[in-house]
Amino acid sequence: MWKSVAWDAINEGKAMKVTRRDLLVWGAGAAAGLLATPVPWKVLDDVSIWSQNWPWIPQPTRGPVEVKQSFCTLCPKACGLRVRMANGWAVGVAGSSTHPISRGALCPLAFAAHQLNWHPQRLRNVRHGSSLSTWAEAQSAFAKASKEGPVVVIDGYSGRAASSVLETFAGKQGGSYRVVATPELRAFTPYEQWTGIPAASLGYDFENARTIVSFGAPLLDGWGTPGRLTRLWAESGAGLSDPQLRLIQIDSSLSRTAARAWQWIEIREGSESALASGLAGALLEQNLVPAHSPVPSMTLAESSAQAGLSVERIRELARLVVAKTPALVVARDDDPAIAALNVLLGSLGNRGGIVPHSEGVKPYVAAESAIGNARAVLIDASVPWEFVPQVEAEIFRFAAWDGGATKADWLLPAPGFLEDLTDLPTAPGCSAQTYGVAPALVKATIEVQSAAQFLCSLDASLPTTAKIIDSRCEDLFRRREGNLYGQQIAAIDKVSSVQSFKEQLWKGAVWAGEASLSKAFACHLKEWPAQTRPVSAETWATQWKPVVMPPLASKLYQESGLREPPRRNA
Amino acid sequence: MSKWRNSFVFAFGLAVALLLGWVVFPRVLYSQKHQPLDFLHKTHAEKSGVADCAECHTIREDGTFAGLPAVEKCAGCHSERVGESKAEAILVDSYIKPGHDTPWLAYARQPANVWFSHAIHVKRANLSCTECHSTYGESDRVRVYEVNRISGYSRDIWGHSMSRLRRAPHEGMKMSDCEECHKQRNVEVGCLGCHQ
Amino acid sequence: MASTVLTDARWITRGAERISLSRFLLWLSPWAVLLAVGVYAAALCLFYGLNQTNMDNRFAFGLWIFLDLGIIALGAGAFFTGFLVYILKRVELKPILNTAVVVGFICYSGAVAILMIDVGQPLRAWFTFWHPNTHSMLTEVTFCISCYLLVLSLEYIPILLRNRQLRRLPSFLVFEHQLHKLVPVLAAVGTLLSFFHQGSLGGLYGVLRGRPFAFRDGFLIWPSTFFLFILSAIASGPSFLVLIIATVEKVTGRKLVPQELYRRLAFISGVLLAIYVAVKCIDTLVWLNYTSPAAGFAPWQYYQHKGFGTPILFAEIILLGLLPAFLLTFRKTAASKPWLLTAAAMACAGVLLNRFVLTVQTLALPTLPFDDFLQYTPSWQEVASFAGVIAYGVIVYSLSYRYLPLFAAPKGRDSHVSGN
Amino acid sequence: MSARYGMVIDVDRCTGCGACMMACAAENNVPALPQATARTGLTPLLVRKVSNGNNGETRREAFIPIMCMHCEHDTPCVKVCPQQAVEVDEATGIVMQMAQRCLGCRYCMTACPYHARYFNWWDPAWPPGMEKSLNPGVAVRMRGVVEKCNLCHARLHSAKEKAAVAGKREIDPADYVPACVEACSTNAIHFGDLGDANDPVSKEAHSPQAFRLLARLGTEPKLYYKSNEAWVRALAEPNSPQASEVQRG
Repeated sequence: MWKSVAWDAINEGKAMKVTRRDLLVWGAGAAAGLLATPVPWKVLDDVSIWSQNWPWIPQPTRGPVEVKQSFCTLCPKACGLRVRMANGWAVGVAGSSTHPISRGALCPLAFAAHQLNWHPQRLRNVRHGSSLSTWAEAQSAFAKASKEGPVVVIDGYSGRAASSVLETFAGKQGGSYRVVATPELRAFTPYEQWTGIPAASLGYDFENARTIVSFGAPLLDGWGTPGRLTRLWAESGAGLSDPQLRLIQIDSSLSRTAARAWQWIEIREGSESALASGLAGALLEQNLVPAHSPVPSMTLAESSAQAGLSVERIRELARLVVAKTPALVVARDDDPAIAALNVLLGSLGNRGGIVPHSEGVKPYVAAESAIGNARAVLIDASVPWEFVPQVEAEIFRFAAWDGGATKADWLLPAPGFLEDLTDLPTAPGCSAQTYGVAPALVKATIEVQSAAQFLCSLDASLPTTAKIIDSRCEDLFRRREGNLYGQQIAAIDKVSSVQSFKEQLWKGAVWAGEASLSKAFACHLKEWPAQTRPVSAETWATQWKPVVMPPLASKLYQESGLREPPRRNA
Repeated sequence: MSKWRNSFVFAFGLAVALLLGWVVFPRVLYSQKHQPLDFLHKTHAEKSGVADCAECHTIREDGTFAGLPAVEKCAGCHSERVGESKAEAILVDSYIKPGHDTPWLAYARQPANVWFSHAIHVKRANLSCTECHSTYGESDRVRVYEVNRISGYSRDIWGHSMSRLRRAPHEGMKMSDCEECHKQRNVEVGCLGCHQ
Repeated sequence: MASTVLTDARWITRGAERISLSRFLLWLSPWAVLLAVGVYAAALCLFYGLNQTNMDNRFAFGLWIFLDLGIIALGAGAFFTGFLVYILKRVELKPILNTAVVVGFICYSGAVAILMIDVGQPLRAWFTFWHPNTHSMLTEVTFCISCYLLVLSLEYIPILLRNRQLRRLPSFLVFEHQLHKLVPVLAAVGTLLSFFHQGSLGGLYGVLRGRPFAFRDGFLIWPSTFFLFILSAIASGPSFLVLIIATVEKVTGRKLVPQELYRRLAFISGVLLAIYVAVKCIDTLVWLNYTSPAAGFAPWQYYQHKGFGTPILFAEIILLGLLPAFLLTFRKTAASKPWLLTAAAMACAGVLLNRFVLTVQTLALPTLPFDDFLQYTPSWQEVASFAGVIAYGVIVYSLSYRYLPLFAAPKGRDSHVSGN
Repeated sequence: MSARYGMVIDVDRCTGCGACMMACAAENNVPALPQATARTGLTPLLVRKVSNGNNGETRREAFIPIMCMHCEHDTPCVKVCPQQAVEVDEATGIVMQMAQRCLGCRYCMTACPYHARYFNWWDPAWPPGMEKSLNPGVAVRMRGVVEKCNLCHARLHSAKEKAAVAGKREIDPADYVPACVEACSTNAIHFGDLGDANDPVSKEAHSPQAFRLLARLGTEPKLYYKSNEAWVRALAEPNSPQASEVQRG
């Protein structure tokens, strides 16, 4: 039968031309056939799979994942980190719960700090003025300048091994070493002036305080080592009508700290100093504190008028401050009138007050933007971008990220997050001395040098950061004090050798001494400090040292209204 | 005879479509790639005494699967050329000496959105490697790696059979294959049990 | 000369008078431009993604869904007329059947096209058929709408094949005759499908337990909006047909259907609208007094936002519901063309308002006590792609009107119905 | 393995710092795009600011983290998804969103009373090189799909794998802690098994200070909040006095 069909078809093919209908019928056959092939179904499937794996969607790296202990090196608060690494790259950051001060907490930005090394504003090249340059040229320019005149070295994170390199260089060269301190550290300068104890060796004994009066210090919002105070606040009855730790926030607006504090005292903006004097007057007037103190020149009425609080309200506040002791006053900055309140309350050198934690710390010389006579200025990468020296000198500025237009003759790319070996001295405000080492966990993808490395490469006689860290570790071990917080907490006596001590430190353990209350100190004011100028309100972004924020931070201010957008640099 | 003619033309169209769909299409859909060198599972198993797949394809301590071994593993025996084969020369000169990982093409690699735990399947469920990978571990040649031009998947995911109707016992690694096996063994997992 | 060569007389139904081709093209050209802009906007959305729209995470549905729901409701005239003619044997409606089918086809194909742009991953949309979630109203909608679009296409083909040239193809004719026999069956299937998807479109919002403004109690698995949507769709469908036919008559300057037919459609629309309003009133009262408070939401909360107060409820039920129902049913108003058209327009507007309230207001209203009442303005891409659908509708209808015997009855049959 | 994972969030302890949001986004490879806004962004975990409505010194503010509440009953999103891209996992109680199955119809977003679902309006993108910092355990979602909190399922995967290697069937609870819980600097977020009566979280959920948002909708969310302050607890109800005063977070 099939034969005859074919035969007929062939015969007809001879006789007939292909008609339009043939084409249609052929098409119908082909269409029917196609449905019986994998073509439509497989293409449909593959196209959807393609849409699930679009080649332009980035893929995470593959490879073994390991977790390393380290520290956040972006600001002097020295929080402990657990860094997840894959393929040599940091792929996740979390707080290290074994760290005795930060206790597993981090500021929001740290959680995306591992993205910073890839930030579009990463400084990738040596820049001289507006043109690209090389490390060799920068080195010869700096060598020439340092031969010709004094070099001022500016550091934003004092006390590190690298700081020691900078300071040694400045000393040898005949220049000077200056520090741009954090507000937390600056707040101790009045005490340094009154007692001679260096600011960097003082700390707050929050753990034993029962009332904390904050004059605008954002205590619950990134102030100090974030985890320390927030955890303490949370654990001592946050939200209760009578918590174990009373946090009284004096603030001109309902800041994050004011919103969550036990009490918020609303005052006029910039009147913190005036209120401090008024409060001192009210404390003395009501005999709430021993009377051997100079009386503020400002009357209660003047203070009341400036702060916008009634006299009775200030008296009430005074009673509140001493209702539950020890009481501790925290200033946002170095306002001596606020600092003097602590003298009045007797909290200096006492339990729950301001205590010294370490010895051998040198007082720092604060950097002013007006720098005197200098041939060159070398600015470390830790210096906030807002610091702009006003001086006719050649400026060599190290930075991991480009903060935009700021006067600097040389911009030198510094190591980014976890790209450099550094040590971590005690964070400002801590009541105990701590020490940690953060090795370079991630390799830099560009050619970078820290200021210390730069100087060491110029002057071989300078000790390297690694050497200084080594000797610091040995010194600490020899002191046989304090504990080592690693996988477990171990008293330093239990650590067998200096080698093991060093190894553990390099693996992210942190050494912490004990608050040395035995070295209590007294302080008597001769006269009540004059009022200082009001400090403008700080935003959360200015507490962040790097000039850029990780892109993910936009979740907080752009993709939500949780926080105000960061101030842009001019 | 117009009725016959219609049928014939229809059948002709049908035949052309079937031919294109079943014979030409699979060849067009997949592009072929070759492994960087001829790796012989059989030789390693028989001559070098590598008895267990896990010796090279290890499950790490944290449970993750190392997959294809890094070049250091090969360097353990092949730090210098062992034998005269071309593959040996490529391995030692192009990868081991410069320390580059061999760019193997993984036949059975699932896409990034799949989370397949070898640890759970091998250690907890006690499945043998051949359960999914068949006897590839005994092969004496490297296969050509075929990649789907549209989806980018290895052909092993769909399986060699285009219709998926008459497949070899362990052919195919599509989600439906996973589901089938799970159903057989009465193991229920939600979407995110296997996706990430 | 070009003007003599360019003619389409061969394609126009014998005996039908149509404007010259050049005038026809002139009429089409602005619509074609609009369609082109719409296609461009849609292409932008498909290529770059839905960031081209102004929708956001709260306003996850926007203009498109509102108008889709709207045109699908108005397109209900297609299935309902078929239902009346073939199932209830109301043969007097037969002259408008073709128009009803074409309008229905336009509405549904347009809505499906917009839906394909509206989903973020159209390439994976077929997963609904492969891995359907049978509990989802959207699954029901997807299945019924795609099936019904198929039905509409099958209903449209016989009309298409009545074209003077196309009917010459003998095999096509055979096909057409066979298909024609199927039409009553198709009408029945279409009715069933339509009842379900109109209903599930209403159910789409009525099941949203998390949106107490839309959530309704109901019967078995169907919330009350399921039934309300069916009612309002079949009530407004005939009104929409009245508007369309009147517009076509106006544009072409021809009398296409007897005045009596208008009145007939108006009456059907009016009666159904009255039933709808009655049911809607009961539903609203139950919702205000029972359903919403049970979910913890006091009904006054919904109507405290500017521009979305109780007047909107009044407009939806009384002004654009009860009032047109009266106007459409009363012999006196229905006999007057201006009144009739106004009433029909009001009925359509009422249904559109209902769809607007259910889609847009539901999403705009806060649920959490610290939520905002949000507003949203569609982007030009959203507006343009929808305008493109309208242009597409006008073009398809114009072409159908010009080349297909939409109103004239086919030779030999049905001439007793069409009258002239 | 059978659990009903849930959380109790101590609102009194939340300082609104946003660490949880950052940790969540970093853990789950959520892109941060320059064009994204508060209405089009991706914040699977979103901390919102609320107030007691007062002005002056009596004003109180609090912060409420909002994420997928993993509703147990009549789960609104699961019910509406046309192609089973959302499901409640029987073994864990986690409401799972499958980006690869999702067609991007966004019906689930209209169904969610908590606005805890987010649409990928754009293709995800990172500055060049930054893709190396992505978490290897989580696939990046493409544009046109919905995403939300999956309770850091990558961490559950790791925990399961770790258990399998150790030859255990049950995971160690210490191995499965979502990123937000781990990140909270005040330990305000407590995570645990609500099905286990001995779990501290389960006990906390039954304390008189505990409440759930919009509980009367009847969806049985597994995310509890707690506060000692009455005005915060009043936020559970849509008719609370704060309803008129709107705080966008």
